[in-house]
Amino acid sequence: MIQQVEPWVVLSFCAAIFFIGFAGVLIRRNILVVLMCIELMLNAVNLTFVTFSKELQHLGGQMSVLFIITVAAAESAVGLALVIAMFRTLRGVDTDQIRLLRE
Amino acid sequence: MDISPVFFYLFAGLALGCSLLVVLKKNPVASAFNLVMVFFAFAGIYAMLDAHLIAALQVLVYAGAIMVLFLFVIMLLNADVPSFDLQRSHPGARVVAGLLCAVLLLAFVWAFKNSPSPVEPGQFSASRIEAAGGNTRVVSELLFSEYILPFELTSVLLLGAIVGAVAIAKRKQKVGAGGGVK
Amino acid sequence: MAWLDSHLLTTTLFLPLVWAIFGLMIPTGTPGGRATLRTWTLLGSIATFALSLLIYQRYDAAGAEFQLAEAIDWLPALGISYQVGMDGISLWLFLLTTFLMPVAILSSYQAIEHREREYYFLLLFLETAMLGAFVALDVFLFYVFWELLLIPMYFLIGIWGGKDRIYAAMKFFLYTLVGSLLMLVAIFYLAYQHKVQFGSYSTTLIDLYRLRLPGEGYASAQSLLFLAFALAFAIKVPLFPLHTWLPDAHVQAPTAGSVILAAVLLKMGGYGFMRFAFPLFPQAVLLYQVHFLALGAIAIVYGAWVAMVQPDIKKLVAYSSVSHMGYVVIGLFSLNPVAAMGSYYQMLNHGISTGALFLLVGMIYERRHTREISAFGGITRVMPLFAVAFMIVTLSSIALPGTNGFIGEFLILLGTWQASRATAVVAALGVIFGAVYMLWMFQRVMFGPVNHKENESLKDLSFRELAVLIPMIVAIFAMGVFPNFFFSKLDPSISRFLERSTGAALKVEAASAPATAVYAAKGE
Amino acid sequence: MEALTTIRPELLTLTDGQLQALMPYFLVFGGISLAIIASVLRSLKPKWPVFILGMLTTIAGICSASGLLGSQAGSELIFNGMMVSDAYSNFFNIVFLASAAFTLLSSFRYLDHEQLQHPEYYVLVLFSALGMMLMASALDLIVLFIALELMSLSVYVLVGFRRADRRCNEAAMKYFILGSAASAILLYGSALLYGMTGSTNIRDILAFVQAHPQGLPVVYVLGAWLVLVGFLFKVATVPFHMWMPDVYEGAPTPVTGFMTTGLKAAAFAAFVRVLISAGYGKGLVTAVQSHFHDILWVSAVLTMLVGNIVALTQVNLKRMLAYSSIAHSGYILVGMIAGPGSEQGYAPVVMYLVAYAVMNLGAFVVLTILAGRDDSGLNLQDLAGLSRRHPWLSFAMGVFMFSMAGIPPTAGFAAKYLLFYSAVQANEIPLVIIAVLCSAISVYYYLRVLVYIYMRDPAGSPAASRVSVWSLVAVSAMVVLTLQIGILPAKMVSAAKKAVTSL
Amino acid sequence: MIALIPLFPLIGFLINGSWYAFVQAAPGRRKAGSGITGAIATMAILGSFVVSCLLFLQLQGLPPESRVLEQTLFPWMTFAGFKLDMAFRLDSLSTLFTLVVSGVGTLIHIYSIGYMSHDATPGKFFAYLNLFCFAMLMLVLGASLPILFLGWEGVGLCSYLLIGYWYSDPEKASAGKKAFVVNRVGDFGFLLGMFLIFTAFGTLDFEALRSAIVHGGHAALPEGVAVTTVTAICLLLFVGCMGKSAQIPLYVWLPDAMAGPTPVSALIHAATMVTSGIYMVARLNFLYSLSPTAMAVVAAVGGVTAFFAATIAITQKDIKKVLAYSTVSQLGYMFLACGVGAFTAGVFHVITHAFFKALLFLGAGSVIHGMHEEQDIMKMGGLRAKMPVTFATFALGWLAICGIPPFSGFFSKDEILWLAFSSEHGSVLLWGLGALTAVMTAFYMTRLFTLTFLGKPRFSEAHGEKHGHGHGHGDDHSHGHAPAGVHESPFSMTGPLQVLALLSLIGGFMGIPHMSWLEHWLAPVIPAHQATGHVAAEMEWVLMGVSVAGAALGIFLAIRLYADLELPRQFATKWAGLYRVLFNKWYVDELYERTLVRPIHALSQGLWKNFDVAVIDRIVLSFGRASQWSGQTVRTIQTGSIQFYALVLLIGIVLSVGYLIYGLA
Repeated sequence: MIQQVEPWVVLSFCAAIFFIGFAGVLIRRNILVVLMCIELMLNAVNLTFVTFSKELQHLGGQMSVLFIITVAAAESAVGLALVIAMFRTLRGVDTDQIRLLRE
Repeated sequence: MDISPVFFYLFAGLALGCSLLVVLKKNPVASAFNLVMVFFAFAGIYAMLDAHLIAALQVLVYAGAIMVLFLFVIMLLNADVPSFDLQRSHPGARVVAGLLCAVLLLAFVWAFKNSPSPVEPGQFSASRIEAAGGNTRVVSELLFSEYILPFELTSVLLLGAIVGAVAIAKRKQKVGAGGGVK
Repeated sequence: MAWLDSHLLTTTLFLPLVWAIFGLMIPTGTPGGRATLRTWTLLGSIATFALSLLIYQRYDAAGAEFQLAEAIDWLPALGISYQVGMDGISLWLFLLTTFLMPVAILSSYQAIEHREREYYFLLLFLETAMLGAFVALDVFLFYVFWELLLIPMYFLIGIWGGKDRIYAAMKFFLYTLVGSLLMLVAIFYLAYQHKVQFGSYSTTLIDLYRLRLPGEGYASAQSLLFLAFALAFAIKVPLFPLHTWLPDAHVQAPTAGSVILAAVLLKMGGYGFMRFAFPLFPQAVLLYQVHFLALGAIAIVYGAWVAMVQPDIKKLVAYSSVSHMGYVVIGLFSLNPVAAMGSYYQMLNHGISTGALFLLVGMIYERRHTREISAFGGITRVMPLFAVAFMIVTLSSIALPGTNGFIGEFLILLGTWQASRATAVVAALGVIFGAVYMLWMFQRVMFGPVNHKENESLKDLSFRELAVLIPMIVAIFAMGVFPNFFFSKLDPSISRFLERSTGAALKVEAASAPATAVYAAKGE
Repeated sequence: MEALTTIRPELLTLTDGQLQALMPYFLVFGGISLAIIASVLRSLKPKWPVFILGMLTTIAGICSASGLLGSQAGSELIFNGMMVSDAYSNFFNIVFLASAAFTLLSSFRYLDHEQLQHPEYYVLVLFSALGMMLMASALDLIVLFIALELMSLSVYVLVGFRRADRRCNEAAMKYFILGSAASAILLYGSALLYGMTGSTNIRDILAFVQAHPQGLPVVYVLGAWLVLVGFLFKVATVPFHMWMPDVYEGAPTPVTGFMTTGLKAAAFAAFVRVLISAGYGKGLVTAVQSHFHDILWVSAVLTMLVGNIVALTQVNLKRMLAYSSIAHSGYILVGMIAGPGSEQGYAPVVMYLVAYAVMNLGAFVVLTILAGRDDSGLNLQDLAGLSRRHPWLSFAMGVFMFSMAGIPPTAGFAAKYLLFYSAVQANEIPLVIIAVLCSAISVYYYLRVLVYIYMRDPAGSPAASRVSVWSLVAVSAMVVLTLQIGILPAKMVSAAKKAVTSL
Repeated sequence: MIALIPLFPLIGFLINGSWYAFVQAAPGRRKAGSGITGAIATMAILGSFVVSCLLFLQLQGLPPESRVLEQTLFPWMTFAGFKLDMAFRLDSLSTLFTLVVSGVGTLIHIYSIGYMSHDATPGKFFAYLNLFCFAMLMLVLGASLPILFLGWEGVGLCSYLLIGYWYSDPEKASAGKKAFVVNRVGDFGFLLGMFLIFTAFGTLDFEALRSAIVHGGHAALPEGVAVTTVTAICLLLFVGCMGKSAQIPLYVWLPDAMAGPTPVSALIHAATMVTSGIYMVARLNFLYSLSPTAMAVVAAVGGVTAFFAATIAITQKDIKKVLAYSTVSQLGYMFLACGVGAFTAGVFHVITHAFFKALLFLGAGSVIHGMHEEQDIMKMGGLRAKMPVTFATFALGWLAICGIPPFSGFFSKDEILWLAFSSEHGSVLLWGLGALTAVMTAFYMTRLFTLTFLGKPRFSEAHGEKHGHGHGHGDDHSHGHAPAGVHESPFSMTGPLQVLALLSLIGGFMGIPHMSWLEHWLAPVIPAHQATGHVAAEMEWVLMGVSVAGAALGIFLAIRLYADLELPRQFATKWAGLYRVLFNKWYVDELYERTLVRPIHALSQGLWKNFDVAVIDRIVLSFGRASQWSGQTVRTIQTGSIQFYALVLLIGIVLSVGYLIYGLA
């Protein structure tokens, strides 16, 4: 039984979540889910900060997380507002629908 | 790191699985619920890492506020469209995206494993934080002293976001002429 | 007056531009207004010419290298300054420009019927830019003027040009610009080298002359920098095979544009070689001497041949420019005083004679609205005065002794013969073909019966047109008979040019430059 | 075990100097607050008070920032060193506020015509300007992130401001999603930097880098790189440029103008700070330094190539200017690469940003005037014969186009030669040669605009355009500035130099 | 003083030229009449003649070795490394030429007043004529090669202008152009020769050149100059002579040049301009005598040209063409003389030829004028009665050219033949060629004379109504009076004929063998010919007899043959091939057309269309096209899909991170 979790394991876990989120942005057509995946990425970042904060015995990381959470909230608010506006004109939330602007 | 491997792996496994489901589930509501699970799992890990305030905020803000907002919007829009469950994008793109992410992940894992932190541990050891009145207290004190600027800025940001969200999402209204100034 | 004395060049330089800005304020709604505008513009150019005569009078050939010099810091951090000055090489091209400008303006009176305000503004703007390029003593300043003059020329071709004017304007602009951009990089490199060698950035020409750059082999700094400069100048000259912008630009440009283009803009190439490329990179010049001699010789014959079969008079003249400017190139690259003097003189000649040719073509175009050779024939009978003028200019173009053209070609060939006999032989072939295409064209346009009804009623030259042509014709003969009048102010400058272009190189390889060495021994 | 000192009293007060240094920010935020109040006042039906308020705010901000620029000797660290007020930040504050001011000037009539006259517009422009200002003065990655988000969120909304327009929505959505993803990447990089250096303060990070000359852990390099990617995204260099053309095309014209100038300048301003703090050219071990250099080099080349080449094929002016904006990012990147190696440092970058802001803003003001309903009528053919209808606008457009093409005597030329000059000093000669060749390509499409304006005859009857005094003032000011910087660049160069030396 | 000689015609040119340009040429003012302009022009050239005579007398008064007058007007091209003055030098050689040019020129000017009386633009004509005299005098007076070249090209220009004087006829305009271009080919050689001289000797001044080579009356190679260089110089300069003096292979322009007005043919294409080649060779005799090879080439070309042109002359029907080929032939003689070292004889022949050929041409002009522009001798005959003065004077010229003693042609031709045989450069072959040519000359000249003046008229009296070609092109050259019969020309034309006839008669006496005044006179410039040791002196008399007999034979044959036209016609059909070849001038024009003109034209066309436009310009444009194409290609990756954009972003990150890790690992 391992008594300790190595920091790199935690960090790798964060990276995994981060890239799962990123992959979600890449492969999901539903904009709402894309927004969720971005939240996922931000969460991974938060955890990274906290992990480092713990490891370094430095509270800067935790402080950062506080702000990031707030910013994420603001961001989702704006993002969802945009989704609503878009839905009003397009009647849909499919990313493939928004390909008017190209080339 | 002095955290319990069992609980860590439990939460981590939960988070990983749920986040995969977020990406893979067709139904956005299902994705949203899985996301909530991820948030909870994260909250647990935060708590294990002695970030108690953050663990609480994670539940409050993320799981409580943001996800509710999401669900609210899903419900708001879902009413109109019958087939809200969208296909995922092109299969080729999916494979490429997955592959590239996996490669990157491997690179990062390799990097994490091979770079020990070169920094001496700082003054905020768990015991000293305890002595100073606990995580929440210390964090709050920092928030209003060293971190006063970002704190104030987030409030500005929130104000801006509110104005923006209102401007973009409000119902169409009659536009008054600029008038007066030519 | 004292102020004018110390700022004579700058005053002359910017007079046209300032004058033109005032011209913009003249309302051109009425015919009277338009006439006022034209007169105003003409007066401006004449005033500039008068000032340039004052410059001529002040310039002392025996004096310092650069006279009437002015220097103001422009961008001291980079060693860039506003520095102008005059030597013999600048002097005559400067005068050529100011001399041609009234002629060009006068020739536009009837040809330009719309948007006159912009037109005359651009012409005077162009004059400032051209004059600036000829007196700039800071490489960077030169570059600024060099690019600046693209703007008015671009619009002159693009707005008042012929059918394919836009294509031609674009091609002209891009072609010239692409060539000069690498020069800009080279200028920066030189300034940087000055910092390395002397501790401060500088783009002042005289400072840069002191640079010692490695010059061994094709990959050396001198070689590459020379190529960067030479590309810009060779395009402007234009040297075969970089000449294809010229026929288009010439054919499409309005008459005054063609005149300026041929008479002054092409000279910038030659001037650039003399002022910058040669003195800065003497070893590279030796390195590329053979190549450029060959290209120049090819240009001469090639230009003449292609000119021969052109159906359009302007295009023919354009290709003849390629041929004539080939002489300039071989003359310069022969690197001896006779050829250098000839080259410089040839530039002036080409300015006068090709300029006059374009004026003549413009005059007949205004009457017939075509430039096809086949649309003419027997014009001598209906326009005898025109025929006389055309004949004289044609003769100048084919370098008949007694006209200006001869002096240039003779000296170039004589000098080139010392440097490279093969080049001289090929170039001398141009003498034959030059006569062929010009006289053949002349014959088809001016001789024979009047085959086209439209040509029966053509009016002979008007008083205004005579006023345009007579200065040119006088110049043709004056330059042909009294070249020494010009040489006397040029001689020290040309010697200095050669000293710089060969002196350093000679020290390095005294043995392997026999042509120059032998010549220098014999010349004295 | 000694106790933690969490509250340091000196952090709770501001000195006079700090207060003064914060003046521009206070002024702008005060203006924002007043504007919000004014816009929610029901009784205030006409919207011009908000507009006037916005103008006054920006002008006040410019005045105080330029006052600081003149008076401030060194740099003033504020709020525990999280932000700094120095010549650099004040210089950029002027740029941002001026950019905002001219955007407002050109927007007023535009919004009337588009029936978009909402007061939020002005508030959001001010918000994003505030974000930009903070970006240029932030010394902490977290502050930087918040400022970036403040700017971005406002701009997302501005881009989608014409809510009923599909294209507008689409642009906003694309921008939002990609922008958020890029922010997340930037943030992740910050987290890694924090983990490796123990601080989010960029001066501390630099100190850390310089304290470890023997090398840094891989994670540090990755983190630094991810932060840079975040900025490369914002400034749109290849391959992070994909969003830009679509967003520029879809956004309302004055907003596009604002983005190309303010947003780009802000991104670069912060980019320079971060690049320095990451140790680029200032302490990175050679291997890492050369790798960063190589990647940036390739990116710069690709950016210049793609931007210019694709711009060649565009017929919509906004889209063309978007690609041209990408190309210009490439040139600036050349300056960034050359910065450490040249005597000029990053001054050419700053200078270029100013010049680019001036000429681009000018061009967009002209486009704003010319744009028809829903930003139609901005294709090349619509400009045919413009010189007959609007000689002054045509002339102005000519100046801006020549400036962007880098033809003397314009600001674009001055900026370009400064940039290339410094790159030559840094011995980046192949890069410079590619850059000049690319700029030669660019001449074609800039001149094509003039071809339509000056050399083609108008096709059909043109739509009535809305020339307002405000717009004309803006255009004229830009023309004068473009020519002035072009002819007498020395002052601007020394200002830029002063700005970067305070870094 | 010397400068006055060319100055007078120049002034005449300027007066007449401006008169033409600003008065006559003005539309609606077609002032005919050659009186005033002709008088001005004649006065001008007469002035030159008078000055020439005065200077000649002045020279005569000087001791032989210092018979040189110099005048430097102004420095022409002078700068570091090069010096060239606008300077004139009058010595015994050039004074002869100035006398001939201005003297014969004066006569022809007078003649032209009559001949051109009905021309529309006499001002132009006389301006050109004066300009020609000016250039020709510059040519002979120039103190250095470039000034000689100035005149050389100047006379070429006038030749061009005057050949194409009736420019409305495309053929005449073409003839002018052809003359100029062919001359340019010669000038090409001339220029190169000059350059080589400059390289070898460092000067272009005749006197300086001479003093570099001639020391104590003996020509010797200076240090550092190889014989081959001298040979090359001489040959290159001789190429110039080939062009100007119409030698094989550049003679083709001269027959065509007959398109010009007849006085022009007389002055330019017979008496003066075409002899400038001989002048130059004589002027540089010291140089030529250094190179036996060059001498041989000159002699051979001269001899062959003489013979070759004579063969063509036999069959020509155009009176002026016959004379033209005769001129080519006679010029060949002169070069033959120069080539064998008999420069004096060459110059002698130049002078006599100037007299009698001018006479012949002017006579022919008189005939043409009287026949209303008819030039075909087959349509003449029996003019003896109609035009007695012309007949008489023409007969004198005929006898002179045939070499019948004591007419001038006899002396000069005989001296050439004798020296061709006896000089160290000569040979029997050359002599044979010359003698044969003499016979043929006598033959074709007699043919011409017989067909024109003797026998019965082969034209109707009303012939005058039918205007020949070369006449009646609109206003250019129309007769003012009603068509009348064939008539004798006015005195202004016959007067000069009579003077020239007299000169043809007595001109030969200046060079009577063994007591030649000419040889003495020219001695300072052309060293007296060395005694001919290897041939017996009696041979001279034998050869003289042979050549006179040959001439007589030729005359006799021709008179017999052309008394009745049937006989030549039979010959022509019997030797049809040969006749055709001769009649078509050995197809040389066609040869040039096929081998040079057309290929170059086709090549140019090809270069323009298939190289300049299709290759060079296409390469230039392909840069633009390539950019455009790649732009079109690259823009397609801008698919508009968010996911794709994000993917590109990811790819960018993967690649850069990969590169970083690769670098660090």
